[in-house]
Amino acid sequence: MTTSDPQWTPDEMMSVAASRALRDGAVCFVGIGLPSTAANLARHTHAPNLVLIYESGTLGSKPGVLPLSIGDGVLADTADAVISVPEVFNYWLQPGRIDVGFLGAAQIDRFANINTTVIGGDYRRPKVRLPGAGGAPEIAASCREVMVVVRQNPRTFVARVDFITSVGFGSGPGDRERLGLRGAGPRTVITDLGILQPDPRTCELTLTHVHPGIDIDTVRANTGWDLAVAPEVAVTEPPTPEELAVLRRLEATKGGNR
Amino acid sequence: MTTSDPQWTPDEMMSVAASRALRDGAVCFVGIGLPSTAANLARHTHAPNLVLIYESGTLGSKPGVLPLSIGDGVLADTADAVISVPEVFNYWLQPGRIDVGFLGAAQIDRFANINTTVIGGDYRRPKVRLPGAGGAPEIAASCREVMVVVRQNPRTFVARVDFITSVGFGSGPGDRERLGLRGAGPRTVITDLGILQPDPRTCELTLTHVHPGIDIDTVRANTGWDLAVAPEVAVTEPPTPEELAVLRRLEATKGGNR
Amino acid sequence: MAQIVPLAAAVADLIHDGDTVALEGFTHLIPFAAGHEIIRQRRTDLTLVRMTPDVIFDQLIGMGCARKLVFSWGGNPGVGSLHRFRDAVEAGWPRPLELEEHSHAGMANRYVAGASGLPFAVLRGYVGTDLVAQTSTIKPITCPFTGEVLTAVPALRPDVTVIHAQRADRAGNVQLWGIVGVQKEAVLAAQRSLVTVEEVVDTLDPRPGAVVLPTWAVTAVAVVPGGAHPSYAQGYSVRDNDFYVAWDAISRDRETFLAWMRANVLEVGRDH
Amino acid sequence: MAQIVPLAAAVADLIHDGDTVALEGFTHLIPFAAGHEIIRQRRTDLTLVRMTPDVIFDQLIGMGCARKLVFSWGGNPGVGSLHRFRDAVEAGWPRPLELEEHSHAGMANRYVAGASGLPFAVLRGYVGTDLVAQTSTIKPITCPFTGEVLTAVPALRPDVTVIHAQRADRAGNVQLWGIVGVQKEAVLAAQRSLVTVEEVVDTLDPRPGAVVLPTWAVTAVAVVPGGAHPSYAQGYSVRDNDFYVAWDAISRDRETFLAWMRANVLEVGRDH
Repeated sequence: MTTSDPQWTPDEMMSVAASRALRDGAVCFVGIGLPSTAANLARHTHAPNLVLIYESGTLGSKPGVLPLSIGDGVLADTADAVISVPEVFNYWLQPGRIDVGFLGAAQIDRFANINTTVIGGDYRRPKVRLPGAGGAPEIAASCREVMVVVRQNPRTFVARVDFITSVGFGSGPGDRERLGLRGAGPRTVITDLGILQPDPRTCELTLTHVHPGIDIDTVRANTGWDLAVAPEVAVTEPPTPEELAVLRRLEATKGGNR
Repeated sequence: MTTSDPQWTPDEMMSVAASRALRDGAVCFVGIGLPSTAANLARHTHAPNLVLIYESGTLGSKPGVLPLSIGDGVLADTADAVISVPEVFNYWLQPGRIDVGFLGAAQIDRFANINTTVIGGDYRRPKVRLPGAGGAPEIAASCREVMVVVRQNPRTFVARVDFITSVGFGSGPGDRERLGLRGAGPRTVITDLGILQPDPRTCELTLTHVHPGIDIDTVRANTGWDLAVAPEVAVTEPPTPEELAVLRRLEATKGGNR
Repeated sequence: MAQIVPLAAAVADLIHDGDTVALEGFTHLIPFAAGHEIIRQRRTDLTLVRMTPDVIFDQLIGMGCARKLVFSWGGNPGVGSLHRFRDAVEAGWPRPLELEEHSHAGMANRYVAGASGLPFAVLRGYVGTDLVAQTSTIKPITCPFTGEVLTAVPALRPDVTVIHAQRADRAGNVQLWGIVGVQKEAVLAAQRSLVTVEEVVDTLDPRPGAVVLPTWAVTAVAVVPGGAHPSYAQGYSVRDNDFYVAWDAISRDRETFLAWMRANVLEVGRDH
Repeated sequence: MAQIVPLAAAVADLIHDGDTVALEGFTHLIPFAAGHEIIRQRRTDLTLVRMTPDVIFDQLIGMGCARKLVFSWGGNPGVGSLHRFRDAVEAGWPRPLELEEHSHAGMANRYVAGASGLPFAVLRGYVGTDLVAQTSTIKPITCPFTGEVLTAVPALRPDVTVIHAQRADRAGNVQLWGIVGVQKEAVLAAQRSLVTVEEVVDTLDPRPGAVVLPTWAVTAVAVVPGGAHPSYAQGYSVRDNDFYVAWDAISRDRETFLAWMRANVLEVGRDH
């Protein structure tokens, strides 16, 4: 769906861009899949002190390989502490101790609300039944900020999600405060085409960066609403050879046991 | 205050009687002091499978010596599991998993209510400030049954406690149910003079046993209310030589480290 | 005191048609063998409970054991969809599946409330999501001190909880370590419990991070080496990630699924 | 990230007059040295918080550091009364002591609520006791699902929590084991935290039953070997039960107490 420099794939650009958004030393609640890839890439490049928390109860995991699941043994083996699942949600996530919550999405809308529950039809008899909420609603509510990593296309980027599994900015400004959500919400949405950030005034996702080789119209065409675009859209720095090398080494280990 | 057979002290008779009241295999929440002595005596005599739980978070402690405090290292070293203090109260005591709660008392009244808070004066400026509740209120509420071990005299056995720290039978029949307390409450009060049990109809503590050498009038004289006496008052079996030997060996270790 | 019994006997004894049954395990220590035995014994009308229903729940649902699912995330971890779960929800095959859907935080707290003998738990959760309208077991509650409105969820109280653990001693004390998930809470919340273990040992020497469930808090222990496969038991096996990937193809088609279940579950005496 | 700093500097920096200060430790790992430093720095008007105020609280109260005590059991464990605590309550010496009195179950749950970022906790407790009339932080709460009435207590949110632990690594990660009490919850409930440790090591190798507090959840670590004496640090020291017995005589008389504090706390540079 997009042109891509022969030197890297759009997914690689997305993972690299997401990893760069994580500052060293941040405490990061990591979902499996794209978020886990990006967080581990960051830890192996510019952010060696990034603290990874997985909802299976591993605090400070330092996997040398990419886990396939959120509960692979390597996450426990390399953790500073393994705690119970109730504890990870109650003592660590809920009080707002986590800097960055890192989520994926099946659908995301104009106000960065996320759907991972059902698509189409009725909730009781949907067209597509997705896995559901998992930890996401409370990650979206309680982390100091949320980053979303998701491939961009019109089926995923919809004007209004079919089901709000995790609240972004609800229906606009003031909604998070009204709902009592204490984190700042999704500050950054990183896709295979570019980077979107909420407009500080309208809370609407706004294109701020395109990845190299992607033009704004391509992003627009892959967004299911009339996409707001920042006055100046930057071009993401391409992946460095080191970033690509580390990412490919990590991807090659994915799901390998230990 | 009482005659005693030269072969044992009243305190020894009390500890032996209390230990006998614990059936093998029971799960027992143990307070420090007299209850701990009796429970460990039971474990070293007829009840080797008695499960001791201390509120410091040790499940299944098997101390070879008597601990001085509720948190001596020997309790953790010999436990099946050491858990947090919130867990011991929330997961183990509160749901009613404990067969026997074993309490002491500074004052106990006709309806087996217990005071360990203040004596005399006002709560804010009492004559005697006692340590307070500790785990006792919820032990008294939630254990399947409660045993109390306490030396008997008119200052301790009072018609009405100055402060209800832990509820026995409140002001009489039906009170526990009314208050929503789920355990059966104090079934046995063991003193240095005899054994008292609540009358099934009136809930009033009633003398059912006297220890060898103690007469009923002596117990009456050491009770601060008009003591009910069972139609037939049994005489406790005297301590066996083995019970005394084990008890004295344990007492000699008290507070010894490991 | 937990009895050490054969798996088939334990399932026959403890799990009945119509029961509410939690099988817990967070990627690690998932009680697959016990789930297979439930399928072999043709239990039906179960209300199945689990935070992360994965392949074993896909199998139970696809074989028609479940009337209802109480859950917070139903997927094939790291792979994608659970096709049998989807087929039940989207097409009612082999029978309609009622859902009671929560978030992880809510489910974890529901088990905590169950383990704690409380009727409900309080959390910051669900506010603003569409789950609130679909799930009757999510309600607001007001702090009596601050007036703040939070969320209440009712305790989970399964008839039976089934888990897999590394080992037990001869008295039936159970020990598990690694990612311990919500298993302690799930066992303590239940009326009855069944723990399959890799082995029975003389002494449970202490392990870092280990959870111990005393024998008097467990109903039955069954020795089933490899009983978590394709999940794993830290210190005994590694996760069979290839199986999880392969399940995607096996489970997409009803007939392929049924054939696999016949060959690999129904027609084997017991697992492994 | 926790800073590793000298004890005196940490107390000067983190604990201010009028603060609410929890010093936790359940018989094991009681932060005596930190308490002595608070006394030496003449902190005053503190609201002291602890489930089991024992000898170190007797000393803090007797030296006039405390305006208020939030607690559930104030005694000399295994010995008897705390005479300075009694003198403050019964006679207002050296100053009146306001009490906020709970049970252990209530205090433990108040810390849990604080650690969990909730304004209150729910438990089965206090019902029928005279504590309810004396303590305004005990209120009824109704289950929104069953209508059952339970008890609510508000979260504890100390300005500072002080604990003692066996060790930290150079990054400031803290590890404690043995009887771990309510220390994790007390640290996580507080705005700031100070952990004294027996030693700093290169690597926190895993220990059975150990609790790890990551450096990013702790404010300051101070190396104070023996800093729990006369309490103990499992693996490093044993409880000095003789001292607890001796304290009874030292603390009965105001002048004897003051002389002891002068000689053993005020006039020594720092503990041990």
